[in-house]
Amino acid sequence: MIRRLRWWLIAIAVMCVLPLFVPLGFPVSVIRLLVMGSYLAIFAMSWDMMSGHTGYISFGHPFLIGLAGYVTAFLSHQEGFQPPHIVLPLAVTLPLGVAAAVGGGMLFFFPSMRVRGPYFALVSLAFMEILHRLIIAVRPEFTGGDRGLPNLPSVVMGAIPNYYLSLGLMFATAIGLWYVSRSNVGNVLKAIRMDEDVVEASGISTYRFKRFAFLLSAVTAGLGGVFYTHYLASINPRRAFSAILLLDIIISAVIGGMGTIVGPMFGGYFLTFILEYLRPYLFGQWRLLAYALVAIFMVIYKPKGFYGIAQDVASWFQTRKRRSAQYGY
Amino acid sequence: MATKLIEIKGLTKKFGGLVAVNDFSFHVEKGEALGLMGPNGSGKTTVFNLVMGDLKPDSGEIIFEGKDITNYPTYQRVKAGIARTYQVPRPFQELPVIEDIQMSTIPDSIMGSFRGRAMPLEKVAKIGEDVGLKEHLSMYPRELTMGDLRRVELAKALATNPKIVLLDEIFAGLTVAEIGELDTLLQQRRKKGLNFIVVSHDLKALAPLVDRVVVIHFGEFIAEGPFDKIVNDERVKAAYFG
Amino acid sequence: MEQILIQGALLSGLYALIAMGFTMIFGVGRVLNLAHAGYVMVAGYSYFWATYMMGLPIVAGFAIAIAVSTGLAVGTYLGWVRRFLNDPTIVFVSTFIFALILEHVMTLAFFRENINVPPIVVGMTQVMGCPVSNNLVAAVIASWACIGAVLFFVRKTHMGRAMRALAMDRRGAIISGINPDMVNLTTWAISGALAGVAGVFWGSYTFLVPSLWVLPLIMSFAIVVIGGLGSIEGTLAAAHIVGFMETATVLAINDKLRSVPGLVIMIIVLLARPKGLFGR
Amino acid sequence: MKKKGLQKLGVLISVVLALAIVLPLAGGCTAGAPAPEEPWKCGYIGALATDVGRSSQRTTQIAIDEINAAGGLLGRQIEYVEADSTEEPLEGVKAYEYLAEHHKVDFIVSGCIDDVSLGWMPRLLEYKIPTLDTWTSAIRCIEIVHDDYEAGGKAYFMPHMNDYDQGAEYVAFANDLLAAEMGWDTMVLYYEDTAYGCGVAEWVRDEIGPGAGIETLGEVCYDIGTFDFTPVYSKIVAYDPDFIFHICSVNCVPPSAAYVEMEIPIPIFGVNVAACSAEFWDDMGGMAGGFNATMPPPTIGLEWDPVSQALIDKYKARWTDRPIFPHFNGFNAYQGIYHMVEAAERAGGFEPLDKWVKEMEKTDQILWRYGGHERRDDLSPTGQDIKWQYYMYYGPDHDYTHSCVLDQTGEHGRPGGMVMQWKLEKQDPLEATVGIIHPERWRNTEFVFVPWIPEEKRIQK
Repeated sequence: MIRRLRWWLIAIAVMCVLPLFVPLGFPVSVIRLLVMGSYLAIFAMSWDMMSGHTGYISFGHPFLIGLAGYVTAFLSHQEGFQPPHIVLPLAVTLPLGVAAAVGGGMLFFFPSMRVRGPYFALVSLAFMEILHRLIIAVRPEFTGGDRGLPNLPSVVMGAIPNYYLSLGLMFATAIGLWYVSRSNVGNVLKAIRMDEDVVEASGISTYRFKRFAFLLSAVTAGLGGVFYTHYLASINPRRAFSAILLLDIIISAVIGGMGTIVGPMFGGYFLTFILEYLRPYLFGQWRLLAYALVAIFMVIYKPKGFYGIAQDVASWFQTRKRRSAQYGY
Repeated sequence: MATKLIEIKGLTKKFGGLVAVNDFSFHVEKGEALGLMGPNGSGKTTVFNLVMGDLKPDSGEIIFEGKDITNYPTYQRVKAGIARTYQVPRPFQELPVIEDIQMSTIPDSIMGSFRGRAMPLEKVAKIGEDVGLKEHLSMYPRELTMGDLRRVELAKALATNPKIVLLDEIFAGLTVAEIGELDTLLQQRRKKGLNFIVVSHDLKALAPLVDRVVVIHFGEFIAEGPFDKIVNDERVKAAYFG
Repeated sequence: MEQILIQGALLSGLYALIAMGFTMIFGVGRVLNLAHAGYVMVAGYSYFWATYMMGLPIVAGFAIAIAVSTGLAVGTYLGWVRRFLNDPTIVFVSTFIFALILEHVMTLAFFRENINVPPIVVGMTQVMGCPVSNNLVAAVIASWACIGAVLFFVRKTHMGRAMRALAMDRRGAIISGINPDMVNLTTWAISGALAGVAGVFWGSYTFLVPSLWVLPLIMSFAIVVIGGLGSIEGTLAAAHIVGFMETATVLAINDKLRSVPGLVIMIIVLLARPKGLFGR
Repeated sequence: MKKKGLQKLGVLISVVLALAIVLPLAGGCTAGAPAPEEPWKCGYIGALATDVGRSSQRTTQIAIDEINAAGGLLGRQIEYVEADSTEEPLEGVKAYEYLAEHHKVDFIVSGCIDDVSLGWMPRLLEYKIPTLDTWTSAIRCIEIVHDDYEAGGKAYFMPHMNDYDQGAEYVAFANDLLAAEMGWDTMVLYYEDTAYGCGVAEWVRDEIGPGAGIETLGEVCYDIGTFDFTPVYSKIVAYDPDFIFHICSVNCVPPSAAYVEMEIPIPIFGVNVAACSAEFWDDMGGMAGGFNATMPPPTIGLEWDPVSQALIDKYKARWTDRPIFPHFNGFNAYQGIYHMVEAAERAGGFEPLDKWVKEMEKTDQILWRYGGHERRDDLSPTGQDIKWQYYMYYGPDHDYTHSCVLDQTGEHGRPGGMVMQWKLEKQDPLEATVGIIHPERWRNTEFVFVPWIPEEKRIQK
């Protein structure tokens, strides 16, 4: 077990000691970026669990994240849950937010899995758009309308505590999902992406496995969503259901390598960094344009993402003989 | 009745206005190998899809070992003991052969899969070797010939530990030598008690393999009986050549 | 009530025009081109640039808008979509990013402020006591003309028959000597030209803003899914269902819920009858 | 062969990307802590693809250049850095963090819209960086400043009126012009569904009856995504009011264009932010004639005080692309930066925050019509200079903490509105051809009705 986890342990160790260098001049801005990166990595991995593994491309992941965020936000914000003005402690609202993501996902997304391919993407996008509209239109005094709910309580304050919080969440999510992905369950899910009928014909209930993948995805999206909302300490519909967040999630997963967990995790950090890295050099819209161009280039020329590149590199050193040796045949 | 392994009664399937299978009935005795014959487009594959549950019949029932499985989803039929191969092989493109075969042995439960109750690779390799894939186990599907792909299909079907295997056009596109090998292999399996339904329009390859033949034409039952008798049947000739 | 009928009919005509190009590409190539609404947006800007900023006549504005959107569509197809026709996910994601790229480029060129396109036909008419803009009526007449032309093309010409053949049975069509690449290219070009016409009218009906593509895209989704992806007749019918529902919602309930009824119908249709109301 | 090539490409890409991530880390490390002789840093955050964003971005640059040319702040130069919020709340938070953490800026000027500002407010409370918000007037921001004053809200200043103050201004305008001069007494409140629209509408709704004696026949609220205004105007026409009171800030062109295209036979007044922009004529596709807008004093179509005129000259000399003329938030940003810098000069820097805030709250600036910063009665044709603009920030005891009193009468009473109107024909293709129609003392053009308003709907008095 330790042997299989050794790379994770090294990564955790490296990430954990980073803040110790802050007094020595390590920039806090990088710590902040890593927090943002961690949350994007969580969302990308969550997306990957559902879409990268099973091939049901979700265009509505912000639905889950936003739902979780909104539930915890309007239960915990200063003016309280209107009209009785009850302000619940975070310890209560956070689990409720996750539960909302799971419940919403199971009620709305999961039945949509009856349709495949682009259809599923459309349905999930439609759910996101409907929730967006409802939050603006129905009882705006309850959801804050399009102004949103500002000034939410924070779980922890400051860059470094938030860094450890997000890192803990990220690694818990990553190792958990990675473990699932590496297990037979992960293999079945990837096989579902390749050919769902054949998996059925192997005597496996794809429904059962998809539901499990979906549950994991919703739980992690909800977890990420509630902590992310309280980290940003405000929520509004344009941010929660923005095409930018949706695209960030999908692109991180795609350029990282779909169906690999490690890839999307890397993709999340990469995207956060590349966007910030470009900021001083490219003015405003040029930066977003450059980012979109990089993304489309990656999607077209390297559909397998960084993970695929890494595999290519590895295969330089690994001939087919070595590959057979791996299986003993 | 106990001798009937699988029984199909009055199966009907329509695609829009087209009646693909019309009131079609047949059965397979225990220990029997059945040939399902018919010209191209006569509905053979549709019958397989109906038996496997890939399609839902408009009417009719499918009874397996005395149980009505008409409303079972595909995976439950597989668990009950029916397996199939596809006319056009459908391997998992991103998996090496051995993992592809192992996929069929993964238990249908989340917790079970975590505990690694899939068949160990050595045993999977044995199944692969049995169908003659010894050298190909670590290859990817894109590196294999059509004959090998059909073997993979067969190995995958056998790995589910079935009582009956539905072989869809298993000889199509193979060389004579390959057909011979596959034939031998299937014969061996039969001796161990495995049942087959073989779909083929290649009469020669069918001949040594099957005990009995059912002929389907435009989705309708035409004739049944031993192979020799069938090939001389007027209606069958009419269906094939007329 | 009269207003719902009139407005609904007019809105539906425009929706049908936008959704038409979208559905043709899916019908023939089995891929979804999410950049389609991006072409609509760029065409609107091209028309505004040509007619208002350059002072060219309206006809030239139309020609430029159609040329630009057709060029974009053909460029998308030849650029990369052609290589990924068997991988809808990549087409899906990459065209979505491409639409975003178009938005960024337009933002850089024209900024993010709303721009009003002067109406092509000025004035208002009272129909059954409701004010109706002549411009919108002209837009809808033009839409129907374009739709009619496309229907004629698809049914009566050789290339149109090849498109239908390819949509119905890909392998069969290829065996009978149809060059799928050429047919696909033609489809993309026609779809781009439709987006061009739609862009001019949509722009003059609403206003120009670089994020203009989002709403037409979502509504096109809903329409083509309800009508059955790839079915032109279905698209026409569904455009009217969505158009009327939307107008009714805006007028009777809350204009913030504008896109909701269409999406709800889409979800219901998808789950109950995934092929759409008119899909084969 | 081809595969090998691809693999090489892959390795190349990964190396480049790895460098791309590592390099900024290394760069950040070498930056180190700022030495005392290093320049002050001013961060600008706003949407750089919008007119309002660019207005304040550019006037911020002008102000800083001027201050630097005059020797800087306490002998140190000011360095300008910017971060684009792209009008996305999430990007806004990232941009704010970037300014605060990466550049460690000393103060921030913002040109963000409401929900973006509300998005980074929690970061403001955390970093406590002096921030000047030049665009949003959201009362929610002011509420946060008021409620969390000690927690860090005090670092926030708004150099213009908040929603409610603006609402009061519009009520006053309705009283002065519409009720008193025109003799109208019924209206429809027509506003966009945004934080700003609802905020101002709330005030106008409560005050316009008692304040101006105008009866509100009905209210029409529309979504900013609305693209067909036919039903909206149908509803309004059905009420048959004397005039329409329109409040919009985000999407003003579509409803205005629909008003012209439909030839609505009812005069329209109110807040129309787009109409205050010099590009309004072109954005409307040439249909802007007759539009009017109520707005704070620094506006197009006016003769300027020397300070503002100098700013405009510098602006026009430096930039020729859109917006060719700064929006009013540009003027606020320019003045606001001077307030901040002068307060810092008095307080000896931006640290400690309390001291700076105290000094900032003491800001008490009058801009004279003829003399600029000084009263110059001799330059005035009437022999008496006029108080043109009055800047004073409400203190922590006031409900509107740190938003600004912009009172051009200078009497500390209610602020008065100023109304500009676009001429029916645009005369100069480069210059905005607009005039001021209200208040009386700055009127330089006569109010005209658009031709399709029927005679009986015009002035009733």
